[in-house]
Amino acid sequence: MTVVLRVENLNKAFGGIVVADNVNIEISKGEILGLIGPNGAGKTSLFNLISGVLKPDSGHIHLNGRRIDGLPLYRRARIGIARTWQNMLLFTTMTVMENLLIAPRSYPGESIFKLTLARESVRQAEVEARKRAMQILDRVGLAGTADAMVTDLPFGHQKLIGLSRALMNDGDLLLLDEPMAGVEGAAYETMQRVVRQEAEAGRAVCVVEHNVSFIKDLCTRAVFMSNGRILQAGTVDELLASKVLTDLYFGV
Amino acid sequence: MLTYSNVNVNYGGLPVLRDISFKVEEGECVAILGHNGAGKTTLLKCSVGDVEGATGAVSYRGEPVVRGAVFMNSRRGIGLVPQGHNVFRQLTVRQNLGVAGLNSPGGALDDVYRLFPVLEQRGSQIAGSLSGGQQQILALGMSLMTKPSILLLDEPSTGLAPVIVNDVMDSLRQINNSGTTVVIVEQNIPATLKLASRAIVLKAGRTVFDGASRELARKEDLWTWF
Amino acid sequence: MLQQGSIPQHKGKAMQSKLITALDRRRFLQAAAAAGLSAPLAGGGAWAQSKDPLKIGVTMPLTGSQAGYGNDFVIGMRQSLKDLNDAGGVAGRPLELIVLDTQAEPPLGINAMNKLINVDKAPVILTAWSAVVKAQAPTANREKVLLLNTGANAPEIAHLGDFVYTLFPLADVDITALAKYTYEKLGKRKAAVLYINNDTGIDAAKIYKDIFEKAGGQVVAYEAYDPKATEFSGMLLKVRAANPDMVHVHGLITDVPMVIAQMRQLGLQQRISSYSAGYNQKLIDQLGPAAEDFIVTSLAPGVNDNPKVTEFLERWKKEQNRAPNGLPYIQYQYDSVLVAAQLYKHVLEKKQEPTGETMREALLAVKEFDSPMTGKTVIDGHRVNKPVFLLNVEKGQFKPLAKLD
Amino acid sequence: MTDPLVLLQILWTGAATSAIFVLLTVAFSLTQKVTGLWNFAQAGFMGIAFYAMFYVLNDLQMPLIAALAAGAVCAALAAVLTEVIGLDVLRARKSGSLMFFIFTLILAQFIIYMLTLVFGTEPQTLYKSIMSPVRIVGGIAVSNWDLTAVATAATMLTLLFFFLKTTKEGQFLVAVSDNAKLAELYGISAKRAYRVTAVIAALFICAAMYLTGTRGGVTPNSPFELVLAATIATLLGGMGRVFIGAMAAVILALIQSFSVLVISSRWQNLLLYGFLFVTITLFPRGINLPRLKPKAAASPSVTVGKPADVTQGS
Amino acid sequence: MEYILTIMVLIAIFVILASSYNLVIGYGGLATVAHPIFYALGAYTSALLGIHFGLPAVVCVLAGAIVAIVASVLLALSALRVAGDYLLIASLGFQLGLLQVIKNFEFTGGPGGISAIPNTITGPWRTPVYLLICGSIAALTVWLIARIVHGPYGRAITAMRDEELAFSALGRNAMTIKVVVFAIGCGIAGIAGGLYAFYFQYVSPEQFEVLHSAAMLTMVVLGGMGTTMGPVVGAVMLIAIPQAITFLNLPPAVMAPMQGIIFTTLVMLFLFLRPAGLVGGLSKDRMAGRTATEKSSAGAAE
Repeated sequence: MTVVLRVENLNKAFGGIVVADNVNIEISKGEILGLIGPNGAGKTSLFNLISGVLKPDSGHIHLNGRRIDGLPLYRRARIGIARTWQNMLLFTTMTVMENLLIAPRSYPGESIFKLTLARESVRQAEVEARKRAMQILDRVGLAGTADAMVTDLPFGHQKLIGLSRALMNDGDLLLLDEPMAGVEGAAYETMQRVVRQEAEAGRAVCVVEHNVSFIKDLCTRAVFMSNGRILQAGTVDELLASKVLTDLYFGV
Repeated sequence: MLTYSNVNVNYGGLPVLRDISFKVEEGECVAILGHNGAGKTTLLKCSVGDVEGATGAVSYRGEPVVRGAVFMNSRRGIGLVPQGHNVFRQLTVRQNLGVAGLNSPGGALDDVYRLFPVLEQRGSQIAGSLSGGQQQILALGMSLMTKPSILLLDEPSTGLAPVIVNDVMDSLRQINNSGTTVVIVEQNIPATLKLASRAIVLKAGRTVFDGASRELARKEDLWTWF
Repeated sequence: MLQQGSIPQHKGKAMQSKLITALDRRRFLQAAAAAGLSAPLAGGGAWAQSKDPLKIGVTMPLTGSQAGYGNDFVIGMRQSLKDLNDAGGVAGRPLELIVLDTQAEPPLGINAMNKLINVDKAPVILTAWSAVVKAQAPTANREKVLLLNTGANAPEIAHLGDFVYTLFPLADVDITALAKYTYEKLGKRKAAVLYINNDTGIDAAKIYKDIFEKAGGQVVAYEAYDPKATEFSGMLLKVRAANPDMVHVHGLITDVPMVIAQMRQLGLQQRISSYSAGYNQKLIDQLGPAAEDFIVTSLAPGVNDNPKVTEFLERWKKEQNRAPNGLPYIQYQYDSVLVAAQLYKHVLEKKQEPTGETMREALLAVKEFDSPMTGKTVIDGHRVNKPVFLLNVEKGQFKPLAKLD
Repeated sequence: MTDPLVLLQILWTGAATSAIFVLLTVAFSLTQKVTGLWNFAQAGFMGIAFYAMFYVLNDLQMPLIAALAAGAVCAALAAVLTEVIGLDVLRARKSGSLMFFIFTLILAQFIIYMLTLVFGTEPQTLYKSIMSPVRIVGGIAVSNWDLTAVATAATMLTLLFFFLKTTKEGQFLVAVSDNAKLAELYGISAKRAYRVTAVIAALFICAAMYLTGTRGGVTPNSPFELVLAATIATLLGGMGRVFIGAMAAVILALIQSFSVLVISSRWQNLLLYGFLFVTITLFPRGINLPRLKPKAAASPSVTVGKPADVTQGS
Repeated sequence: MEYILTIMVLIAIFVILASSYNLVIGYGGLATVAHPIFYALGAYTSALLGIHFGLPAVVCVLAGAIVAIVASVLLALSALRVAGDYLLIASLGFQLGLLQVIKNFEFTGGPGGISAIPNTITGPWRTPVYLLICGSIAALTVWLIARIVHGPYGRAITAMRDEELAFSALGRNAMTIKVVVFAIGCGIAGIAGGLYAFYFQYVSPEQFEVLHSAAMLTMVVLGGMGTTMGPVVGAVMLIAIPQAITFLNLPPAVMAPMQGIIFTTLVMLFLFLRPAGLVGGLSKDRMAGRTATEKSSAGAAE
């Protein structure tokens, strides 16, 4: 299997609080890695370190063998890191379609020069992006809402839009931060299906999730984090069966 | 003492609390558990009237909690220690305690110092420069300065070293034993269940369990709740 | 009659003229009432309605920091207007002042001027304040409307174009005289020049410096201050260190008293001079004994030199219950309306249509104008020359010091 | 130029005249600290304070004490009304900072136009004379005005210091300025704190306008310049540090005074604005003066829960 | 009639200014108050080039725009690193400082300004022709900005303003967008300056004081921030209302303050009754942050 993401000896601390303590992770093509652990364990911080929101204090991050820890946030997205956010961070004054159209890795409409000098290529890219966006919306069953304001959608659907927006980035790594929080019913099913499809299509996926059944259903492998440290890695069942972890979590 | 009846809260289409009803009795120690986004913080905020657009009723000692004026509820004896080491960062430890106790004549400073000697030692230190654990203890101490009848804590152990967590929990036990009602929201379930006799578990804004802590431990489907 | 030929043409020009005439009439009535004209108007009502008034545009600061002067300027003009109209107007037609506010700000000056040209169709406009005149000049030249300066003194005004003339002597007249007098008669050798950093100050200060140095003196401190400044200590201490024997402060009545007060409080005892803007009782009120020996220029004869001025002042006091701000300026305002009337007279006598161009021709043709308050006005290219009067504060009053020709 | 007497004189006069600047900076900076707002409406309150005093002194011919009382009461009333009718509403709506900016600025303009309508635009002084007796102390001219100014500023600063330090109400302000949300949890009403702050700011403004109006002419427009200067000093002092802001005001005034020795006085303002621009781009948190307690500053500051919203652990 | 046309020229110029300011502050979310200084740079540059080099007006105006763009990029690179209140104050310092420089240099005419700007169009049709030019440029500006903000570029701007972090994490460079938006807005203001200079043939520093940014801001907010037609409506109203009031023939001592009072009262009323502006429609008070619901939903997940 090809390793997509490799994190080596990553460290990060805010003042006295350690959010990443010598973290090492590898995720391969087609794999869905679950990241579990109590609040404040450093799961979201790890996502932020990988995607470039935070700069590590030390350690390396490689994507497809290329070292990326020095790159700014937006460069990392362009070379193939797509992510969702715990709070979704949708563009709230825009429609569903517009939210998605921002997200392709290549977006010639961002350049005022291309807009004026290469109108045709911009138009072409636009048409393609729309097509892709419709396909993705179709997959999550929300094609009908393309022109609705995102804020008008129910919460579960907004979550799906968050996912769809990330999917517009066709890179190799997909980071999902609590995709299921607040999601129920049909949206839950859809989310699960789409994430699985993405992995099958060859993406490396990493999920932070408290919903253990979701992790159990999807992930082949999971790591358990606490206080910025990876305490144990293994299959989900192994982790759940681990007395140490259960005690740590529930102390029962 | 503290009663929730049919409390519902929505944030931009997302139901955060759904039909929450429960009662906290005088002198009880209740743990509220649940994963991120389950609505625990919102639940606590409702008891000081800090949630816009909440429906249903929250009452304290038979009187409804005043909406939108947190300071009035605080003066009535509802003490909330919010999440994230909330202290006045630019003031010294002593000033922090002083400010917190301004509205409660008589002063509880001696009690607080007895409970947390570290606060007396660090009296002149700027609160923002304390360690996270010390800040949490300070926040706790500040809350005690208001002489609350009921103390609500939002994840007091977050970011604390395990040794300190034990200290905090011990202090809470003492506080509870001295007659103050305690409601604690926690992620650190083992430590909390040792402290609290009763647990309420929230999942996606709903109460999925309300009963004795010991019972909770016996539940088979524990993992699915978190 | 002579002028009748011009009226129908004027009237029939545009659709809106009716509305504008109505507006004008209303404004005229108001203006008349304001100027205390109501009594004679009742008597002369017949001609006032039968013949269109001759319009004189006026743009002055009626609000803003210079309003104290601007409003009094207009009162001076209205007195002149009343006297003219009481005497039957020009060729049987009354004169009318159309006054618009500039707040002494250039953009508003342009705006007001546009309105006077386009809405009111005034062929001659009286204006003042250097920055405003400068701003209005291109419009005057372009629209071919005669712009007459009645109070600004920036030397640059002499070079603003074919339609911009001054009735008021520019700074080179009085400042030159003052600087020379300071060196020759007062025997001062080291002068400090403090000036407000705007059109009023910059050029005048330059002239003072040039003339004083040419005469053989030395300017030991030369400092500009911001028009909005209220704090001058640093600058004044610099002056103190330079140890001049005379200080010329070229600023406005809003700031000169503050400069002098702070100067005296810092222990600077040198004699101080300023120009005609300082010729204001308010300054003495604010400074008390500290104003003693303060020299100002005046470009018009005072009470002692001209009985008409006494008369004018008494009338003013009777009507306004106070003394005017900046008397010598106001004398020019009185005379300026007379000049405009004389231009109208000349144009109408030649059976011409009063336009900016004919008015300008009239100005150049008549050349010499009766000016009861300020002495004869002789248009010398784009300048005028008048005798310069120096006044000195003695025992809390401005007293004549010298008359320089 | 290097005559020490001249330098001393600049130092004294500069320091004395900075009193106005100091009082206004404290008013502005305290408001900013407690409410978190750049309250440009203070320009309007300045005008109200001045013209109230002017009216009482000149039209009613009443004694100074009555004038000062009227100035303070009117300014305080205006400030509190602004809080209650305007700012509270915007706060409740959770308006953006631009809204507050426009509102306070437009309100200031509104007040200034009102004052223009009533009092005209001529510069007015509180008393007819702007001269104040001078004595020479060791070769340095010291005017009564200088002494009044220094004494007023020193007294008011001291009072404020002890008010904030020792009184209950003062401690409330400190708490609210540190963390309004948290203060509410300890029974402190943020709204009340905002109003108390408005009153205190009005007192400082009134004192400053008394000093301004006895030194030179004031027009309805002059407060705009003053509030701008206060903004700059507040920024240079670093937001939320009222007394350092006051120091910054003195230092700025002195720099301006001394700068005349080396540059032409007409460039003085540029110096001020240049300072503003450079400071804000290079030190957006204000210039960090060495702390009096180096130990406290050196110890590691913990930023739990602070490192941006996104970093909160899951 | 001529007078009305002159007012309309002024309105057209302010439509250009308000629209470009709206691009920066309304769409771009960049809270600066330095807009008048770019207007000034355009005006001064074209005036000076016109006087000293006799270049054709079109060249002068374009040069003015270029100078404004260069200055805006300089400001952007130093000040856009800071945000919110800080940007506001930094831009204030830039505005005041640069204006002070203009006031103190001789070649700019100092505080008195420049008055001998050559007249480019003569004859009775001068004002109508200018109105045509300014009006067309105003229309072009509105159209151009509408195009920018409604196309793929505008989508990027909106997204950037809505949620900068998510925007960057999708691979978009927020800083570039900010600088470009700022430069376009300021360049257009520079053009407005050039038009002003050639029409009125006079420029002086007072016309570009910082209070004018309050006026422009008011136009934008009153009309509707972040809408295409809002600034147009705002500019028309804010120029026309005071002009209309002058026709009331109030005594001058009452007129000026009355104008101001009516004006500020209107603005405050709109601020409270229609925070989204006259054209704002249903869009919310979203200028400098998110709305209440958005904010709390962000915090909803505890």
